[in-house]
Amino acid sequence: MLDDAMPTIDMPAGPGVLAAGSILYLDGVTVSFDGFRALNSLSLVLAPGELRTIVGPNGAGKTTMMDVITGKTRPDKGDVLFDQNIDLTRLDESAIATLGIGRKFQKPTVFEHLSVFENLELALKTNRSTLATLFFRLSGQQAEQIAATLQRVGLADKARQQAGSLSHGQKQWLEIGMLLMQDQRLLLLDEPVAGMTDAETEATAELILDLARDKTRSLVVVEHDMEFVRALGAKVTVLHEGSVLAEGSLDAVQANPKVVEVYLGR
Amino acid sequence: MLKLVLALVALLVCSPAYADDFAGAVRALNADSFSDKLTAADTLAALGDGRAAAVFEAMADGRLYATADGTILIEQSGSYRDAVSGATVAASDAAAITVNNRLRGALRAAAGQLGLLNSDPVIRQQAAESMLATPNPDAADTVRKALAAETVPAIKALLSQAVARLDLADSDPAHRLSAIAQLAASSDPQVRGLLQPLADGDSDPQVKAAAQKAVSSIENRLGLIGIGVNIFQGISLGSVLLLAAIGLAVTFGVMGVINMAHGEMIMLGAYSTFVVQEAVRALLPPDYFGLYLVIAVPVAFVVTFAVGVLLERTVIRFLYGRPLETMLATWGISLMLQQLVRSLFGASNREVANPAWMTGGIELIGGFTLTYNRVVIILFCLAVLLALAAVLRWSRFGLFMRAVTQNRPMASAMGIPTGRIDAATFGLGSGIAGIAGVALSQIGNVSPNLGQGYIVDSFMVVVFGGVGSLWGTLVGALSLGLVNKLLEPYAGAMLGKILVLVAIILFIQKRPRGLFALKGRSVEG
Amino acid sequence: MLNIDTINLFYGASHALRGVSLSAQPGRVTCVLGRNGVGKTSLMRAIMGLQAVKTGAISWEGKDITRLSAHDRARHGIGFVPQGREIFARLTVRENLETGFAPLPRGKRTIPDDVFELFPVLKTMLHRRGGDLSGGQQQQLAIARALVTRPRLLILDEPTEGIQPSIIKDIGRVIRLLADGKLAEWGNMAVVLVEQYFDFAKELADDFAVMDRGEVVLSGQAATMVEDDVRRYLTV
Amino acid sequence: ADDTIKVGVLHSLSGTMAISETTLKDTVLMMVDDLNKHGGLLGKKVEAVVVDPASNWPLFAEKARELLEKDKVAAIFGCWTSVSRKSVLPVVEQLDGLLFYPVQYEGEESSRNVFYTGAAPNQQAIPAVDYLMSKDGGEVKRWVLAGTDYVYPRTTNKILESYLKSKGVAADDIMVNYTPFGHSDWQTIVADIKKFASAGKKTAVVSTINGDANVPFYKELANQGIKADQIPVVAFSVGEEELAGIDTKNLVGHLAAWNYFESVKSPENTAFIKQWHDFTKNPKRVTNDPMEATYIGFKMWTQAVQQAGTTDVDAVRQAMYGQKVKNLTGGVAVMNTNHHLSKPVFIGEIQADGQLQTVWKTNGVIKADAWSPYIPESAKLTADWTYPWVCGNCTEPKFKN
Amino acid sequence: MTSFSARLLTCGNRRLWTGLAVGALVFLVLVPVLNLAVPVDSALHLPNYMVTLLGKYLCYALLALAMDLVWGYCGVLSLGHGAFFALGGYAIGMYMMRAIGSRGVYGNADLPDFMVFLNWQELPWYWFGFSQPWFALLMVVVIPGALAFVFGWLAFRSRITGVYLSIITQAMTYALMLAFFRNEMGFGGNNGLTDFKDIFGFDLALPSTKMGLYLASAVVLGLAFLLARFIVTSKLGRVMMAVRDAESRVRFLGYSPTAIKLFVFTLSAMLAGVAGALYVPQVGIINPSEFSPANSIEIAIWVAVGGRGTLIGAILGAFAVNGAKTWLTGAAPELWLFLLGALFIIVTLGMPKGLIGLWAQSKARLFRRSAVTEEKEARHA
Ligand SMILES: Nc1ncnc2c1ncn2[C@@H]1O[C@H](COP(=O)(O)OP(=O)(O)OP(=O)(O)O)[C@@H](O)[C@H]1O
Ligand SMILES: Nc1ncnc2c1ncn2[C@@H]1O[C@H](COP(=O)(O)OP(=O)(O)OP(=O)(O)O)[C@@H](O)[C@H]1O
Ligand SMILES: [Mg+2]
Ligand SMILES: [Mg+2]
Repeated sequence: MLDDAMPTIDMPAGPGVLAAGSILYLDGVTVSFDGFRALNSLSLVLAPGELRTIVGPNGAGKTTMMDVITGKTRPDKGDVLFDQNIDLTRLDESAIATLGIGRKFQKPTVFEHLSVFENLELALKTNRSTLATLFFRLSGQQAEQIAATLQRVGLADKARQQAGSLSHGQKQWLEIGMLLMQDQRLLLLDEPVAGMTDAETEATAELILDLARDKTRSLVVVEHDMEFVRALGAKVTVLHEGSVLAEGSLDAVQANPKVVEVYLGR
Repeated sequence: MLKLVLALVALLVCSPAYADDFAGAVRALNADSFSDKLTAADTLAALGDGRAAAVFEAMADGRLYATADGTILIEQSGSYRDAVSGATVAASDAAAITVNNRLRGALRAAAGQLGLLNSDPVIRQQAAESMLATPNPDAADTVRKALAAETVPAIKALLSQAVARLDLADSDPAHRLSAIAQLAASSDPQVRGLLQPLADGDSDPQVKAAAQKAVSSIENRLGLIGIGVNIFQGISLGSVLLLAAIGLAVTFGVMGVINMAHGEMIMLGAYSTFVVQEAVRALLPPDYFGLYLVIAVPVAFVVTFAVGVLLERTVIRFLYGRPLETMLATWGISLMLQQLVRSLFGASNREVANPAWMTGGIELIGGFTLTYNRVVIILFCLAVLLALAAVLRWSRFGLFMRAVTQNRPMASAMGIPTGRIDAATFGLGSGIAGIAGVALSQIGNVSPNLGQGYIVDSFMVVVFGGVGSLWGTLVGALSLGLVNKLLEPYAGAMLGKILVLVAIILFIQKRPRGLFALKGRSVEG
Repeated sequence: MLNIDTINLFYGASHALRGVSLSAQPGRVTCVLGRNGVGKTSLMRAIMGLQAVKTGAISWEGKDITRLSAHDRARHGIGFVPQGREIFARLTVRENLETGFAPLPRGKRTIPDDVFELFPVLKTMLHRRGGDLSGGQQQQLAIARALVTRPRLLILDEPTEGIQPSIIKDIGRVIRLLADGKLAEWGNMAVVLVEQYFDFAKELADDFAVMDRGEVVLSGQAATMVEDDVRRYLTV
Repeated sequence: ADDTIKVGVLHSLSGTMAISETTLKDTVLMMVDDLNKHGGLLGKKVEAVVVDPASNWPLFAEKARELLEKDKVAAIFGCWTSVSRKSVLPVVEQLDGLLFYPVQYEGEESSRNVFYTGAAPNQQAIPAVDYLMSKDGGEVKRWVLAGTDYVYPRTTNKILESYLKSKGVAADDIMVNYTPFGHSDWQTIVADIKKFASAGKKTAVVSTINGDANVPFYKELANQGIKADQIPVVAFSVGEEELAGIDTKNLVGHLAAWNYFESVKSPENTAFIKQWHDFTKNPKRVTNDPMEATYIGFKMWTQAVQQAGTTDVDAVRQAMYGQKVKNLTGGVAVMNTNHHLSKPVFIGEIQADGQLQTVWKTNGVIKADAWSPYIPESAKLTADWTYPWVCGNCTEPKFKN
Repeated sequence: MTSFSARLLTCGNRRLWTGLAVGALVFLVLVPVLNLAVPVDSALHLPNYMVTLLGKYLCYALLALAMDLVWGYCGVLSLGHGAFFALGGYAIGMYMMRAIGSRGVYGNADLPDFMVFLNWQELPWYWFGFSQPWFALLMVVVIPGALAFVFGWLAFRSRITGVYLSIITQAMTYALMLAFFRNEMGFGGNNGLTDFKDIFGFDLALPSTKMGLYLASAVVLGLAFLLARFIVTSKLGRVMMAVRDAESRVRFLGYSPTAIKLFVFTLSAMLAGVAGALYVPQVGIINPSEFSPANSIEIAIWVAVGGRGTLIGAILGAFAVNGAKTWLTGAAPELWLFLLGALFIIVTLGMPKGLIGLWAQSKARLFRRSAVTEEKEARHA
């Protein structure tokens, strides 16, 4: 009784055709703040199992797009569909997360007063209802899973430390770790390598490719680091002033004079 | 009373009485019992001596004194003169002649009637106004006479109104009818009161119908006026709430300190007012007494500013970033300040008088009195709010203040002296609470608990308006005041207040961050 | 010049800086490198005076500033671009910039035009609240804000984080110009730069220092720097 | 130790009620001081144990228990509000202590462990209304009963309503209004009173407004220009102490009904006022009715202890009945077997200096009714703690043989 | 449910169980023995009034525990918890009023005294049922729980947080206070409910009844502590703390902070109601001043003084502050506000983690623990 209602499944008539076969479908999404259009009729389709990188100038609307997908911001108009037919604009954050969409924030946000271990434990994929959480007991297998993740994000020796005392980069890693624990179908990563050394950037790219390999989950990665984007080797979408400016392989995009002008610079 | 009237009628006919009689009659006022005094007053009035008016007024005001040898003196702002000769005298042993309400009423009426016949139009006007305010059937003849003799149109109008009111009781239906016609345009509840018995059951059906019509038209007008009055009262209550909350809008709204000692700052301001008042009473001549309030404003500000700075430097600054701990500490401070004031000034209420320019009010239509102290407070509170808004918005200090409270370490790294700004900000908030205390001392009591009465309302206003928004505080306070006052006539004071609270609870559901909430990423942090 | 002499810094019981020494000279860019969590930010905060050091001394322009408060250091010409932007979220962009007037004498309280030339987006957003800006925009604002104080020592903690490539290039150019004293509004500046992005750092640095576990393990002039040695400390 | 007799002082020294109660604590201390100067009681020194129940009702009970059980006081002087008394009542009854309660209250109570030295409604409200209906009082025809919403005003107004009706006042001519504690915005209500009074009949306000709310009420009255000779206000909870906190220049002529005024001239009162000024070292401190009630209660208790030769509660209680103490205003107060006093009643007008000037007083004393005859259920009850009744609320005596 | 008891048994370590046993020994054995078995004139005798006093503190401690659960662990600072306490108290008070029967001063078996002299003709409908003890006991938890549920559902659903929530809870208790002050409400107005004679057939005037109430309070507190302990050591406890630190982040993990807060808030209100129900028969009066906002603030203060976010801390705080109040109002009636005020300031400045933190600090000094583990200690103690 205390739990949120299960997400309702909605069958919109119009966009159904294009949305067919997509895991994420954005069409004509517009968001404005006091008259300023942060997203301007943005459209984007993501196939299941796809890895997509998104770049674009500061303020292009990348983070806002993620806000819209995860239910943090309600679009003024436009369709946002998950898994072909679930209307995300009607659901709240926790319902969307339960559906299988996970997110890493641009500014790392972790639970500062909990330990690194506990942060991961909370992210662990389990029944989210209040009573189930109350009676939850960590199984041996789950503990191992956490330990493995700790290892993977390089925080094994900090497991008992409070997350608040981590350095900036360590928090980035912890966030990634939390994302891994959730085992979601769609992962949104906002600037995952900001503030990481080159070596760490490589490791992260490795990790992401790893996640994308078995095609069971889709990933959207936002990043300004071109080398990292290159390492991912995925299709690139360039956003500018709230809508798509260009789309294609990295090389194609880099050759686009408009992209060079507004984003890459000479 | 009848005797008095007869005497007055006689007065109009006969020549002025003799001075000796006057002196004797005045002396007789110092009788032992109230009824003897009443007789003496009647006798004096019967003499019809113009000097008697001053004696009556003085007596009604309790300014009539008798010396041990029976000389009667009139006191006027500290000096005494002989009631008969008018000579200024020293009065070391004079005792006030006591009066009671009945006597006081009779004296005022007598003075008023004498005043109607005075040669000074100002006095006549006053007398006519008081005659309107308290119609006195016994004085009917006098009023009629005075009306006949009157030349000044304004006074004439007043007197004819008064005559019309008296005519309502006339035995001739035609007179009654014309009186009703004259009074039907009035908006005075008293007139309605006078017409009501005619409307209820006048023997003459025509009069009855006319009275009923007049009553209902007056009632309509009174209803409209009533709404206006409610709105004024609402704004006035809102301004009190606002005044109490402005300081908190700084310490809590801007700084984020859950300042439970805010009420005590108001209290300190009120006590500063008290101290200034006592000093002015002791040091300046009585004519300058009204100035004390003007002096009290800066004094209260300085005192509470200093206390605020002291508290910030010794306690609060160690607690930034821990808002809930500040709640605990300021609660402790508030207990200590209450006890401090209790030890210094005693537990009971202190008297803070309204200066003359804030006493009373002007009677507007419909029996509504626009009281000066309310008007002054409304204006004062708007002035304070505007000044504060200007400081916050446009001054360098205001900018630094906001920067420091949003991100203290970064502000420091920008070169802003955070310690000084913090102290000054808390001081400012406290100082404003202090001057609010000056104003609030004018309408409420000054006691060690004074602050406790305002703290809940203040937080309610700031939060309802939206923390951090001065305009929110303004609109919040005024709307709470208005809603409260519009509900009160229907629901009563108690239920009205409950309903307002419930309304706040429900309203916040719609706007979880208050009326004037900031939106966007910047607040989600 | 800035001189840091064997400082030690603790968070509670954990020892974050262990006997760190470093110097930075006007006209030169000093780059601090190191993996996550080795203490770079802690060092910058110590220079700015936002974190007290337990032992050791910091002097600037010949004056011992170890015990000065942050705002006094700002008055002595130290400007700071923190990691994580630290924008005043509820001040407008203009007001954010104006906080930089605090250490300036009356006559100098203006926002240099060069700032807007460098970050044109700020000019169009002067009335937007700082907290509403996108991450990269905030980062630009943070740099601009530090420049308004006309620092003689500029501390930049990962200034390129979250910024689009074209502007990163601009920032690089400006840092160079600032260090060389080529911009009229600012004299010849000492720059301390924390950077993860090795190529960017290499291009700009005159001097460098590599940190590991709270210690400076490698330092010297950029010209003498051996890339592989440095890279060794940057890999896990 | 055995050479002292302890008395408890249970008055709030902090919180909302401190405004009124602190004075009574000082009064008891003064009386104790005086008693000790004159050789104490039964050859022993009397010691006052002061505690602060802080205007917190459960704390009253806790402190009363502590005084009786831990400090073993012989009697407690204390309480102001009815609810504090109600809170203490079970404690004193259970532990068989003695409480002297010095404040005017709504009646409807008679406990064998409490002596009520303040006025009952028939010693305050009824005479005041009688006065206002008289020629001297202005022959009032229309009544506003304004009070704070709690038991004392509710009960008093009920009694008054039924009394007024018995005197032929129509229901239309009575307006009843209740406000919350500490009500501070009186604009609407004062305007309503003016409106009610504009009906052409002489109108008066009977105020049972309590505590803090009075100051803003009177300020609003003054500012809206309500004069005592037009609409007099008679109050039962406003005395010299309260008036000291109000600027009374514009309130001259409004009334109060009490059993004591500081302005009443009598040798006892002069001595009492002097003693008070000396004790508080403040020549401006005023005296008031609850102080006199405390004075009478304390005197009666010392006399009863002396008469009984012990502080034993049963013996003292027995000795209390019929105990006489000279009123400060002349005449003699007598403790009746219903645990209430017979006292004179005064009506006074407020003066510019904050004093109350007697304009009317009873010829002799009035005996307090513990149970009001104007409340049907209460009219049946009798309070008499002596043989054959021995009961606070019975319809027939306990002993019938 | 077996998993529940298993979890319950394992939710604490050995130290916890020893602590609990010692507590039980002191409160359930030592106090009665010192009061009943030790002769009255012995120095060790515990006087009756101390038993009542301790009983009262136990109720306050239960209230503080309830508060700590929502505030300390979930970050919901309720400034209206006094209302739930008072409602529980009124529920049991109404039962005790009905139990007086015809023994009231007016001898009216159908109506309580205060209704008789205000001329009420019949019992209002909401008084029905309260003559049954089981119904009253049910209402002790149902009324506060229902109010908290409805209120919380409205508030948490609208994402009212922080000080906005605190202030509307304050508005709630303030409105209730004014409502209960109204004599028309039929709850005795300002005087509230008094003159209780007995509870469940036991004469309230008897020391043995008082001892029984005291023991009941101690047992209930112990059980409530175990329940709270079970919750905060569960994963839900950690989610609660996460909600406290970063509520919106919790949402993105798929938890519903609304449901979690509603659960804890309602449970806490029920515990507060139980505390009130144990309190009223012990002090013998319940009146609207229990609803006053200041009372609710004080509850938060007990918790903060003891140590927010630690269960023992909350209990300790309730005992410490109320003990200090009892002692100081008697020992220094004119100065106690200074002393109590100073205590609050000293605690906040000198002991940021409350009294319990002081203990942890001194222990840490002994063992030279790191700052981080120290904080964890404080949280889990
Ligand atoms: N609440 C708001 N009010 C006003 N403007 C806003 C608000 N939120 C976002 N914006 C504006 O919307 C635009 C898009 O912001 P967004 O954060 O989505 O950009 P981004 O693509 O993530 O940029 P970056 O690469 O810098 O992170 C920016 O120009 C920003 O200033
Ligand atoms: N407030 C703090 N409390 C306790 N420990 C801290 C705190 N801040 C940082 N630390 C610890 O100090 C060490 C150095 O942190 P610092 O932030 O200086 O690293 P950094 O080199 O800037 O890392 P990054 O590249 O990730 O920004 C880290 O191990 C971190 O866990
Ligand atoms: Mg972004
Ligand atoms: Mg760093």
